[in-house]
Amino acid sequence: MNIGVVVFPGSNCDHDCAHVVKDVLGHDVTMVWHKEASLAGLDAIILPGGFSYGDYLRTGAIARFSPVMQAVKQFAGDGGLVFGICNGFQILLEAGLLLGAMLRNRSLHFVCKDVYVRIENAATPFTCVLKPGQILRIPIAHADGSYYTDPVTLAGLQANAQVTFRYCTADGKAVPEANPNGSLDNIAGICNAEGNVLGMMPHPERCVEALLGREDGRAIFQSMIMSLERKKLAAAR
Amino acid sequence: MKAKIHVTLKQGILDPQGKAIEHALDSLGFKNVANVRVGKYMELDLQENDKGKAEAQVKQMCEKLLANTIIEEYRYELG
Amino acid sequence: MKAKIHVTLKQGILDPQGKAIEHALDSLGFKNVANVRVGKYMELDLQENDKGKAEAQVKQMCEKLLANTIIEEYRYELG
Amino acid sequence: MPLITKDLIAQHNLTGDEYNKIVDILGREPNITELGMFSVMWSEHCSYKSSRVHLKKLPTTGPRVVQGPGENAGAVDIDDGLCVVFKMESHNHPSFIEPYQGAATGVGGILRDIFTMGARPIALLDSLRFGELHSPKNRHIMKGVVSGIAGYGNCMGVPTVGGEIVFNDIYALNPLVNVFCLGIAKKDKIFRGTAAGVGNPVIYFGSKTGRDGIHGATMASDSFDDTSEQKRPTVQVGDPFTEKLLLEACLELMERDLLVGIQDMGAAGLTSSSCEMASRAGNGIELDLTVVPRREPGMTPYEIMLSESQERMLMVAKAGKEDECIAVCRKWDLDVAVVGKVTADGILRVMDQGMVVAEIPAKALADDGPRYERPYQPPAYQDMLTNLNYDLIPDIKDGNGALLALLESPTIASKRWVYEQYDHMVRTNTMVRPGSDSAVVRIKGTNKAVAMTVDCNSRYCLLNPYEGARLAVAEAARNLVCSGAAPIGLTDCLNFGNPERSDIMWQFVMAIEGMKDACERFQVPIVSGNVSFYNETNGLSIYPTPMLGMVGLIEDVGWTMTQWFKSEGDDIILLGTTREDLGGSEYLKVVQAREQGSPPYLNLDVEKALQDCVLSLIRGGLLQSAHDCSDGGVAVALAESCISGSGWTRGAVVTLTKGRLRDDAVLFGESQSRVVISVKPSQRQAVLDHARSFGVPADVIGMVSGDRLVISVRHEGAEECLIDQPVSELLDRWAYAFERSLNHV
Ligand SMILES: Nc1ncnc2c1ncn2[C@@H]1O[C@H](COP(=O)(O)OP(=O)(O)O)[C@@H](O)[C@H]1O
Ligand SMILES: [Mg+2]
Repeated sequence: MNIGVVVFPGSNCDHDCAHVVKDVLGHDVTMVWHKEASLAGLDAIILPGGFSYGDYLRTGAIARFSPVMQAVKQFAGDGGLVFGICNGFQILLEAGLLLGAMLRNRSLHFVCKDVYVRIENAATPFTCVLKPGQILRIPIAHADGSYYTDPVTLAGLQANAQVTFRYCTADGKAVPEANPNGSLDNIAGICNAEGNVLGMMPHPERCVEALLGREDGRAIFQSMIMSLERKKLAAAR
Repeated sequence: MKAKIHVTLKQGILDPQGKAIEHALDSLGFKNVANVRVGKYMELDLQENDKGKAEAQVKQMCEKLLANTIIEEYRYELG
Repeated sequence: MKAKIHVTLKQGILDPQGKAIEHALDSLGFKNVANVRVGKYMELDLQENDKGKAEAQVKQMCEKLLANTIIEEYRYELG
Repeated sequence: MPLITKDLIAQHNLTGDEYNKIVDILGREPNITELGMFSVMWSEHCSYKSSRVHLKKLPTTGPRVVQGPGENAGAVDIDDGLCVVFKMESHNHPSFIEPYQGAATGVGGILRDIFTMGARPIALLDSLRFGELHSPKNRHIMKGVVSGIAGYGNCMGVPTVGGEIVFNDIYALNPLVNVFCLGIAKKDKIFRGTAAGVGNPVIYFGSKTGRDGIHGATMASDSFDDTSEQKRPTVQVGDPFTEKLLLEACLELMERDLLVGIQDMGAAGLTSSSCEMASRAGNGIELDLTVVPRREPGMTPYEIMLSESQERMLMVAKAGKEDECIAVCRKWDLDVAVVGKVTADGILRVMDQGMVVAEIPAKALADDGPRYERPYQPPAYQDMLTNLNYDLIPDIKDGNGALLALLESPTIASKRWVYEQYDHMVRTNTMVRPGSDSAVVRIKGTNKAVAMTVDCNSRYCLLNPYEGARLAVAEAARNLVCSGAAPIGLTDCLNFGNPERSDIMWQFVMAIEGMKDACERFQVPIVSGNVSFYNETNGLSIYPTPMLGMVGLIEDVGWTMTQWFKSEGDDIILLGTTREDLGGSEYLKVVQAREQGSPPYLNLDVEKALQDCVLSLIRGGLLQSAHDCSDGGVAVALAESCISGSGWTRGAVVTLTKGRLRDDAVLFGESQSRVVISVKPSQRQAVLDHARSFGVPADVIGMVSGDRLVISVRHEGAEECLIDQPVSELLDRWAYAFERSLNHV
C-alpha cells in the first residue's frame, strides 16, 4: 500500500505516522505537502496530529483551507480512506468532513496520558480487526479535545453507529470519571456515515511498539491496511 | 475602515474558561460576580470605503474563518 | 450591572495570533485586510448598583486577574 | 544623536573603566548604537566576565566529545555516525516578570541552540525552582511557567520527557527556570556559527524584528529591586508556530549543500549573532539594516541591533546559493532577506540608509570583553549553617507520619500534575516516561537509547558548595546508571547570586571545583553550559544552584531499567552503606523545619564502584528494578518503588539494620552511593556475588509482597516496626499532594 501523510505547517506527528506505516508495518509512505492539489496514486490519507498554523485561531480552522483539503474532500467523496488523528480529527471537523466541533478541555489544560477507549463500532475500515466492546489503552495529548455537537446531530451519530470510540474505565465503563476532557457522551472518535472517514483524539501511532510500552494502537492501522487489501482484491475480481 | 469583531460561545455551551475565571474572582474576594463568559475579540483594518461591501466581507470572514458557527456566534461593528 | 471587558496586547508586543489570522485571510482572498490584532472579550454580571463602586471593582479585577498588565491593556464598559 | 554622558554609560551597565576600554578599542568615542552593542556584548550574560577564568578549569574533553563549550551547544559521539547535541539554558529573570512568556521563550531559545547545530531536537527537560506553594504569588508563577513550557514545547512537537521541581521560599522572588534540550545529528553534518569565506552573503530569516526584549541581556545581568517592574517592556512573546517553521526550514537548508555557518539570534540578537560568527572565523561582516524585516515603523539602528525578538536566525550562505536559501525560507512562510556579506577586515560594520551607523572590530565585541577575577571568601555565616547539634533534635517517634509528610511535600510528591501538561510522547521515542530516575528515549534506526536527567540539591550546595556540586554530579550519574545508561556527557546551568559579592563568588568557585573533581573521577566531560548570576532580590540571594543535565548512553535498548517494583515475591536488596547523614536532608526540613548541617558524605571511588556495579548488574539481566536513594532516604525510595509504576502498585516488607544509627537516619538519612534494587529470588545469589566482586556492600532487606509497606529496624536481635502503611495511602498522599496544595487557597 501507499499511504499519504499530509504535512501542514505545524504538523508534528507526521513523522510518527510515517514511521508506523513504513518501519513498523512495512508499507510505502508519501509525505504530502499541504499545497499539493492531487492525491493520485495514494491508497489512504492520514491527517496527523500537531498544531497546524499554531492552532492560533481554533484548532484546525486555518488548515482546512489548505489546497490539499480540496483533494482530501474529493478523495473521501470517492470512497477513499481518510484518517484524522488529534489535530487531524480537528481539521476534519472544521472542514465539515465529520460532524461536530471541538471545545477546550474541561480542565483548560493540555493533557498527555494514557486513556482507555472502547470500540463502539468494529465494522468500520479502521476497526475491522477489533471486536465490539474491546478496550484499548492509548495515549491522548491535546488541549482541545472536548467533542461537541447539537442534540439532533448526536442522535444521528448514535443511530448510524458513527460513534466509533468512547472513553471508558479500564473495565470498559463509559462513565464521567473516565472522560479526560469533557467530551459529549464520552466520544473519543467518530466516523462519517459511509465509514470511510474517521477522526479520533487518542494517538494510536504512539502505541504500536512493545519497546515503548504497549501495542494497542497497532490494530487500528492493521484494520486500515486490511480494508485496503480487501478493496484491492475486490477490484481485481 | 476598522472592523471590530466579537466571537463568543453560543448560549447553552459550557464555557469552562468563564467558569474558571468566575471561580478565581470569587477566591480573590469578588463574591458578587456571576455569569462570566469569555470570548475572542478581533480588530482589523479593511481597505474598503463602501460600508455595504465592507460589511459583506466581514460577514464572510466570520462565517468562513473567524467563527465556528456550530459552537460560536459572532457580531461586528464597522467604523 | 453588566461589565464588558476587552483585553488586548499592548502596542509593540508581538501578536502571533493576529499574524496567523491575517495570513489566513490573505490566502482566502481577503487581500485588503491589515493590522489584525486578537484579544480577549469578557462579560460578567456584577451585583452592584452603585456605578462608581462597580467601576472600581472591575478595574481591580482587570489589574489583578483578567489582564496581564505586563503585556496587555484593558478597557471596560458598564451598563 | 544623544551625547554619551556618564548617566548614559551607567544606564548601560558599563563601568568607567569598561567605557575607557571601548574608547581605546575604537580610538574614539562610541556613538549610541555602538555603546548599546558593547553594553549587551560585554554584559555578564553574554561575556561571562566574572565566570570565565573559573569555567576554564572544567574538564571538557574526552574520546566521545565532538564539540565542547564555545558553540551554540555541545556534541557527543554515540557511534553509528550519530551524535547527541545538548545544552541547558536559564530564563530566570524573564520568568519572574512574566511567567508564561518567560518560560515559553526560554524553551524557544534552547531549541534554537540545538537545531542551529544541525540537530533535530528530540527531548526537553525542565528544572524549576519556586517559592513554597502556600503563597498565591508562588502558585501563580509556577502555573504560568508550567503552561509556558507546555505551550511552546507541545506546539513544537518536542517531548518534555523529564525534569525536576523544588520548592523553597528562597526562590520566591527569584524563581529558576532552566531548560535542557537534546537533539540528534549526523556526526559529519554538524553546523557551526562561523562567517567563513569573504564575500559570502549573510542572510536573515525567521520572524520580523520588533522592539521587544531590547536589553534582555543587560537585564539578565542585573539584580532585581523594587523598580524592576519598570523594566517590563522588555518582555518578549514567543511564537512556537513560527519556530516550528524555522526548525523545519533550517533542517531543510542543512540537508542541502548551501550553508557555511548559522547561528540563532538569542540574547543581544543581531549584534551577538553577527559579531560572534565573524569573530570565530577571524572575519568581518557588513550589515545593511535598511533591508532587515521589521514589525514596526521608525525603528532606530540601536533598536534593530539590540532587539531580542524571538524566532530569528542568521546564516552565512555559500556565494551564489542565496536564491536557493531564500526559496526554502519562503516555502516555510518565513521572512528572509540578504542583509550583508562577509568581509576580510575583521570589522562589524553596520549600515543604514547608506550611512555607516556602527563600526567595531568583531573580535573586540565578541571576545575581548572585560574579564574579572573577583575576590572570593567564605561568608561568616557558613559555620552557623553547618554546625548542628543533633543531640538537640529528638529522634523520630512517628515513622508513619514522617513518611507521609515527606511523600506529600511538593518537592518529593509526584509531579504528574506538571508532566501531564507536557506532551512527553510525541516523536514516538519515549521508552521511560517522566516518573523514573531518568527519562529514556530510543534512537530510531539504531538499537540504542539515551537517558537524561537534571539534578541539583541546592540545599547541599548552600551548606557546602564544593560538596554540593560533587553530590549533584554523583546523583545525576547515579540516576542515569539506575536506568541502564553509561554517563557520556554533561551540560550545566550555574544559577547564583551577585558575583560582585565575595561570599557568592566563593560559592561559585567552590561549586566549580566540586564539579571538576567529580567529573574527572567519573570521566564525564562538560560540553556546554550557561551561567546565570544576579539571582538576587533586595539583597537576598538564592541558594547556589549549579544545575546539571547529564546524558547517558544505553547501547542496547534491552538494558533499559525502571525504578518501580515489578513482581510479587522479588527480593529487595539495598546496595551501599547507610551512615548518619541527616545534614541538609529533606527530612530535617520537612519534619524538623531545619535547613542545616553538613551535606552527606561522598567518596567518589565508592560511588564509582557502586555505579559500575549497578550498570553491570543491569547489563547482565539480573535486575527487576533499580532506584537510587536521594531526597527522603531509603524509606522514600522504597515507597516510590512501591507506588510509581504506571497503573499498578506493589507492597514491600523490609527490615533495615540499625547498628548505632538513629532511627531517623536509618529511614530518612540521605547517605550517598545507595541504590534499592529488586531481583528474582532465583538470581539473588548471583546478584550478591556480583556486588561483592565490585566491593559494594549488599544486604537483602526484604521482599516485594502484599499491599502494605512495612519497614522495621533491627538492633542487636530486636526488631521494631517503624512504618506500616497501606500502599494505597502512600499513593494517595504522593500522587495528589500537588493538586491539593494548588487548590488549597
Ligand atoms: N518539572 C518537571 N517536568 C517533567 N518531569 C518532571 C518534572 N519534575 C519532576 N519530573 C519527573 O518526576 C520524576 C521524579 O523526579 P525527582 O524526584 O526529581 O527524581 P530524582 O530524585 O530521581 O532526580 C522524574 O522522572 C522526573 O523526570
Ligand atoms: Mg533518582
